[in-house]
Amino acid sequence: MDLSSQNLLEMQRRMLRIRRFDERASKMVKRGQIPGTVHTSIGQEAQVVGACMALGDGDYMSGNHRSHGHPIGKGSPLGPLMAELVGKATGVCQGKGGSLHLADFAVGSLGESGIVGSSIPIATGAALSSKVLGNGKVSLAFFGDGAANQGCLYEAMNISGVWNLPVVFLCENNQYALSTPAHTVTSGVIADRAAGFGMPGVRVEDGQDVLAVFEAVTTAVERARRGEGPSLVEVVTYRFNEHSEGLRLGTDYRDAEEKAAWVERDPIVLFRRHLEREGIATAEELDALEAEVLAEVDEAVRFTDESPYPDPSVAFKDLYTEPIGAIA
Amino acid sequence: MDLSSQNLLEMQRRMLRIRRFDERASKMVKRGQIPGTVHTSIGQEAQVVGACMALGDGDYMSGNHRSHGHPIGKGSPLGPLMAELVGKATGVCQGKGGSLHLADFAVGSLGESGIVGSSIPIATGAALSSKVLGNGKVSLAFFGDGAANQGCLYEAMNISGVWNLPVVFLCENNQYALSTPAHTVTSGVIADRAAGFGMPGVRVEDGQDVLAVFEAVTTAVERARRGEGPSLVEVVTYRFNEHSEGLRLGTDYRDAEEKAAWVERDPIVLFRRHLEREGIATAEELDALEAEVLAEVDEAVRFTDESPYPDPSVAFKDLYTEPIGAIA
Amino acid sequence: MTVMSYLGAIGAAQREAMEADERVVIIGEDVEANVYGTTGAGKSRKDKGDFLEMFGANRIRNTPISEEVIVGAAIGAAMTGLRPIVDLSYSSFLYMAMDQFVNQAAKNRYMFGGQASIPVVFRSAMFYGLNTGAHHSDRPYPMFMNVPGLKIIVPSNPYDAKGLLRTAVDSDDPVLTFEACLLWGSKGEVPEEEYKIPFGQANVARTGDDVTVVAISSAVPEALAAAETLAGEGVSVEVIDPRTLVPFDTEAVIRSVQRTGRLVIADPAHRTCSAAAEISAIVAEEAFESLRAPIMRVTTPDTQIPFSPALEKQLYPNRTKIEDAVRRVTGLMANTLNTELTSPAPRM
Amino acid sequence: MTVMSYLGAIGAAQREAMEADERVVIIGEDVEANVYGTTGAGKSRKDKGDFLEMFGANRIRNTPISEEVIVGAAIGAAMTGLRPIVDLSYSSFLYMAMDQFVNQAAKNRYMFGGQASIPVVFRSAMFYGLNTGAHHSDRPYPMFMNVPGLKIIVPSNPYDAKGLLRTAVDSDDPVLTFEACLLWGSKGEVPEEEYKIPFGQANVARTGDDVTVVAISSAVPEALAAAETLAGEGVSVEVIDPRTLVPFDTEAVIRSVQRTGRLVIADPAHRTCSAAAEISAIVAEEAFESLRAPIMRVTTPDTQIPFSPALEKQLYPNRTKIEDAVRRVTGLMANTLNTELTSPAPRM
Ligand SMILES: Cc1ncc(C[n+]2csc(CCOP(=O)(O)OP(=O)(O)O)c2C)c(N)n1
Ligand SMILES: Cc1ncc(C[n+]2csc(CCOP(=O)(O)OP(=O)(O)O)c2C)c(N)n1
Ligand SMILES: [Mg+2]
Ligand SMILES: [Mg+2]
Repeated sequence: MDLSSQNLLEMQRRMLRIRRFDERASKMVKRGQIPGTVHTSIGQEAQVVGACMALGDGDYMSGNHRSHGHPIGKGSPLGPLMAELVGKATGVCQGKGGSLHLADFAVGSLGESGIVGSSIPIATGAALSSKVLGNGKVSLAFFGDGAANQGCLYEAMNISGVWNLPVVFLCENNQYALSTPAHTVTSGVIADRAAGFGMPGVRVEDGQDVLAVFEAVTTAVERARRGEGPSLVEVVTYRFNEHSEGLRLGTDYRDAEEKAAWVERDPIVLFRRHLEREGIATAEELDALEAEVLAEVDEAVRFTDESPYPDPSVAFKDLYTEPIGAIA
Repeated sequence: MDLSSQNLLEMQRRMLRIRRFDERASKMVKRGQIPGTVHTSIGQEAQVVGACMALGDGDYMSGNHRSHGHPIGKGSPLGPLMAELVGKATGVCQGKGGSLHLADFAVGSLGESGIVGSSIPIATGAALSSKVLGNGKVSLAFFGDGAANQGCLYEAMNISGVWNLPVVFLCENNQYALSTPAHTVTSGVIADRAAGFGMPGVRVEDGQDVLAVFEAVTTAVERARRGEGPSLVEVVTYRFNEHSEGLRLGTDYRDAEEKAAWVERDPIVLFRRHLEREGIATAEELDALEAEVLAEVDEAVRFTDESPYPDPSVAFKDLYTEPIGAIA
Repeated sequence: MTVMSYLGAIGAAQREAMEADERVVIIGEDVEANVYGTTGAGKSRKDKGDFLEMFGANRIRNTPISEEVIVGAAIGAAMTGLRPIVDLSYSSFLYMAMDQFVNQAAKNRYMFGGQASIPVVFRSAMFYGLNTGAHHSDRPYPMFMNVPGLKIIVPSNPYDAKGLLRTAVDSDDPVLTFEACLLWGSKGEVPEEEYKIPFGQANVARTGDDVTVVAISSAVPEALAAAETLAGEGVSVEVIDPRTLVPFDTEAVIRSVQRTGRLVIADPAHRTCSAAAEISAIVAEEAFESLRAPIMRVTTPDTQIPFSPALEKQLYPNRTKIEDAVRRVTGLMANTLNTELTSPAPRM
Repeated sequence: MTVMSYLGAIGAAQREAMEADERVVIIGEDVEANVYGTTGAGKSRKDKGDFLEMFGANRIRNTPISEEVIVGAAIGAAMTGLRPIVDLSYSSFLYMAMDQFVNQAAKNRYMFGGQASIPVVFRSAMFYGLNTGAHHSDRPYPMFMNVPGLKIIVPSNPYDAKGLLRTAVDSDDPVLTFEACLLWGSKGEVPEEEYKIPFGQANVARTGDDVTVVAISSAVPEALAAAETLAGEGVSVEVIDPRTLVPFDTEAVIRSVQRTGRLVIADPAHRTCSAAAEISAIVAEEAFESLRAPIMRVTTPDTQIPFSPALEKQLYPNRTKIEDAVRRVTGLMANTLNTELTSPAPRM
C-alpha cells in the first residue's frame, strides 16, 4: 500500500481522536453529564480507522451502538458529536439521536443503529443506489461478532453478491457480545462464511495493526469500486472497557490475563512506535499531535457546554418531511 | 445402506401416493372443488420420500407451502389430508389450515408454513426440545432454494451448530422460486454455506434418485442422533407442474428443453425400473402397488366428499387453549 | 376518462412514476416476470410493454426471497438518492421485515435530526376472503398506524388507487400501501391525464344525514351497498372513505358526526386496537357532545383466519353487518352489546 | 409478606417456575451472566444462587444475537414438550422476530386445529423515559394486541409482576410480558408463599366515584398520585389497572364507568391505535348511555422518542397530564380538544 506520511499521521490522529473522545465521554457518563450510556471503541481504534481510511470521503458507512468511533474515523468534527451525546441542540442530530443513534451524513455516515444487525441492510441499500445511479460510491457496514449471527447479514451478503453491489461487510470481532464470548455462540468462523455466498472472506488476525486492517479493507474497497462486488472482512480485536460505560456486572466474563495481553497491544502505542521507527515522525511531533487532539476534545466539550438544550418543540419536528397534521 | 425389500417398496408406495394425491388435487383445484390453490410435489417425490424415510416414526419435520408431499412422505393417511384441502370438518386440521398450512402431529409433522422460511426455526426448536429432554428425536426442516435466502436459515444453522442440536436442514432445490431461477438470486452454492457454519454440507446432484437422497439424509440423521449436531443437505430436483396449480403466467420462465429433460427423469419411473432390475418386485407386483395407491386416493376423495363442512362456530375455537373471553 | 381495474390502475401509476422520475425503481420478488400483474403493460403479461423491457434490469430489481434486506436496502437506497417502490406481494409477509419498518424506515429521519428523507413506497396486498388461510389473509395496517413516521394508504377503488400511489411515490416519507385483493378486479373510471390525490383528505363516498359510516378498504363497497338498502328503509347514511389512515382526515369525520350524531365504523382488521378503535376514540373525545348513540364497530373478530369456505366469509364486515349496526344506532333494532353482531365472536 | 423490587419479583417468579417444572427453560442473550438481573439469585450477580449453577446449562440457554430463531425455536420447543421463558431484554427488539410472533406463535394452534399448544413466555422490558433513544424506548404492546392468539401482560408493581409471571408460565398459550423498566426498582410487599394471579382480572388500585381512570403499566403510579392530588380538590377518582391487556377485563371497566360516568385512559404507548384507543372504543360502544363526558386519552403523542433529556420526559403520561384530563372531564377545566393536552403534539 502506498501511503504518504501525511496519511499515516492522519491515521494516528484519528485513532487518537477516538481514544480521547471516548475517554472523555466515559468520564462524563460516570459523572452524570451524559445521560444514558455510551459504548466506547477504546482498544479497537486500529480496526475502525484502518477501515474508514480505506474509504473515500464520498463513500458511505453504517454502524452500530459502538457508535462514535465510526464517524470520528470517517472524519466527523468532534463538537457536534459530543453535543449529541449530551443532548444539546447543536448535536449532530440536534440531540435527538444520542450516543447509540448517531449519523453524520456530511461524512457519509448513514447511521449507527441501536438494533444489532439492523443497519447492515441500510448500507446494502446505499450500495444499490450507487450501482443504479452509477456514482462510483462504495458502502461499508460495520457490525460486531454478535451481529454476525443476525440473519439479515446473510440476506445482505447474498443479495449484494447477486447484484454485484459495491459493499464491504466489516465484522469487528472484539470476541465478545456484551457478556457472551463469541466462540460460545458462533458456529464456524465468520470470515469463512463468505465463501458460501460467493465472495472473498478475509480474517485480519491482528486487528491492532492499523496498516493490516487498512490493507485488507482497501483490497475489498477497490474490488467493490471496480464493480466486482462485495467482500467480507473480519477483524480480530478487543475492547478495553466494559461493554458500555457504567455497566457493572458482578461477574467478569473476561479472563484477566487475556485482557492484560490485549491491553498490552494498544493500537495507538503500537502505531506510534511504528511511526517513530520508520522515521515518519519524531517523538516531539507525535507528542504535539497528541496535544492537538486533546485540545480538540477540550474544545468539543467547551462547545457542548456552551450549547443550549433544544427547545421542547423540537421533539415534534422532523418525523415527517412534510408534517402530516396541525400542531396544536 | 441396508434396506429391506419392504422398505424399498414402501419408498415407491409413498412416492406414488404423493404423485397420485397431488394429481388428483390439481384436478380438483381446476374444477373448483378445492378452494384457493395447491402446490404439488410432482417431480420431487424422490427428494421428499428419500428424506422422510431416513427419519424414524417419532422424528419431527417441518415444511412449507409445497405441503402435502411432506406429511404423505412421512406416512400420513390421505383421507384427512384431502379433506383438509377441501376445508372439511374431518380435515387433519379440521379445515382450518388448508393446503399450505397443514400439520399432522401424529406423524411428527409440526407444520407446513405458508411463510417462506418461517418454519425453519420451528424445527430447530423441536431439536432443542429433543436435546433438553434427551428423547433421542431428530428434527428435519424442509425448505426450498428460495427459502435458502431467508436469514433465519443462517440463524438456525448457527444456533444448532453451537448447541449441537439434532437437526437436518434439507433444501429442496427445484431450481426455481416461483418465477425466479435460483441461479439469478443465489450467490454461491447453497450446500457450500454449511462450512462457514461449522457443519457438513452435502449436495445431492441427482435428486431424482430416491436412494441417493435417502443415503445422504440418513448420514445426516445418524450424525444428529449420535449427538454430533446439525447438517445441511441440498437436493437438486425439479417440479414438473407450475409453481401452484391454476397459476397462469403469460411468460414461461422455464426453458422447454430443460423441462423436458427433467420430466424424462421421473423419479417414480426411475425407481420402478430399479426395483424391477434388481428383482425386488415384478412388473405385476408394481402394477398392483400402483392400483392400490390409486384406490387409496379414490378412497380419500370419497371420505372427503362424504364429510361435512365444519360448523361455523369452529372458526372461534382453538385459538387459545383456554378460551379467554365469553363467547357471545 | 377511461375504465380501469384496480390492479390496472396500480400498474399504470407505477409506469407513470417510473417514466416521470429516473430515480424511481421497482424492487421485489417476481417483479421481472410480472407475477402479480403490476409490472407489465397491463395487457398480457409478456408483451412489448413489459416493465423489464421498458425500464431495464437496472431499475426493475427482481430479488431473492429476503424481505428483511429488501426492505432495509430500499430504505438505504432512499436515503441516498433513489425513490424505490417495493412490491412485498402479500401483507402477511411484512412481519419478516418488521424491524426495518419500525426501527429504520419510521425512525431514521427523526433520530438523525432530519438529515435524510426516506422516499420509499412499500406495496402489499391483503388477500383476505379468498380461502388462502391464516398465513395469507392478514390486514395488518393497525399495527403500522401505531408506529409514528409511516404513512398508510388504503385505496378502495381504481381512481384512488392510481391517484394515491402517485402521491405516495412523490412523498419524501415512507408510505405503506395496503391494497385489497378482493377489489383487484373492480373497475372504475380514471382520468386519461395524470393526477395525484393528496393524503389526509377523506372521500365522502355518499352523503347522508342520519348516520355516519366510516368504511375502510373493501368495506367501502359493502357500506355503500348497505346505505342503498337502508335508504329504502328511510335511513340516510353518509359513507366516508378515509383513503389514507396516516394522515387521517379527522375533520371530515368530526364534521359528519356533528351533523348525523351517529357513527358506525366498518374495518376489515381484527377488532382489538383496530383502525376502527382509533376512529372511535377520536370521536368519543372530540365530538362527544354530538353523539346520540353508541359508536359501533363492525370489524373482523379477534380470531385468526380459517381456511375452510364454511368458516372464513362470516368473519369480515359485510353489508348485512353494517346494516344491522346502523339499525341499532338509529334505534331500528334493539341496541344490545356489539358482541352479538359478530356472534359467536370471542369477547374481550 | 416480604418486600421485593419489581425486578426481584420477576427473578423470584422465574426461579419458582424453574423449580416447579423441569420443562421450564430460560432462553436469551446474556442470561448466563445475568446481565439483566433476573437470572441470578436476586442478591449479587455472581453468587452460589446463580441460575446457571442452580439449573445447569441444559436449562439456562445463553444464545447468539438471533432473535428470529430464538423466538421460533422457543415456539418449536413449546410445541414439543418444553415450556420456555424467553428473555428478549428490550421491547424494541421484538420486531426482529415479528414473523415468528404473528405467523407462528399466534397462528399455529389455530391453523392446525388445536393439535398443539404453545406454552411459551416472551419477556421484554420497556426502557422509556431513561434517555436511551428511539431504538430502545418502544412500548409496542398495542401492535401485539391486534394479533389474536397472543396473551399480553403489563404488570405495574412487584406483587403483580410475580403473580402474573407465574400464571404466564402455567399458561398453555403464548404470553408476552411488557415490563416497565421505570418500575424495576420500585418495591412492594409480596407473600412468602407461592401465588398466581389469574389473567383477565383488573385490579382496582383505588376506588372512587367521580371519574374512572384506567392506567397501564408505569402510568398506574402516576394515576394514583393524580388521584391523591385530586382528592384534595374534592374529586374522587377510581384507578383501574387492567394488569393483562389480553385478556382484558371489560366488565371491571364498564362497571366502574357505569358508576362514575367519566373515563380517562392513561397509556404510555403511542396514541394512534393504542390500548387506550381500544378501551375507549369498548366503552363508547358498551357503556355509552352511562357516559357524561368525552373519553379522554392521555398517551404518548405520535412522535418517535428523542434522546435529549430536554425533549423526552414531556412525552409520557404523567400525573399532571392525568390531573388535567380529569379536571376537563369533570368540568373543572374548559373541555377543549385533547390535542392541547399533549401540546405541541402533531394531530392526526
Ligand atoms: C436486535 C438486538 N438484540 C440485542 C441487543 C442488545 N445488545 C446491544 S449491544 C449487544 C452486543 C453486541 O455485540 P457485538 O455485535 O459483538 O458488538 P460489540 O458490542 O461487541 O461491539 C447486545 C446483545 C440489541 N441492541 N439489538
Ligand atoms: C416470506 C414470504 N415471501 C414470499 C412468499 C411468496 N412465495 C410463496 S412460494 C414462493 C417461492 C418459494 O420458492 P422455494 O423456496 O424455492 O420453494 P418452491 O416453491 O420452489 O418449492 C414465494 C416467493 C411467501 N409465501 N412468504
Ligand atoms: Mg463484539
Ligand atoms: Mg424452489
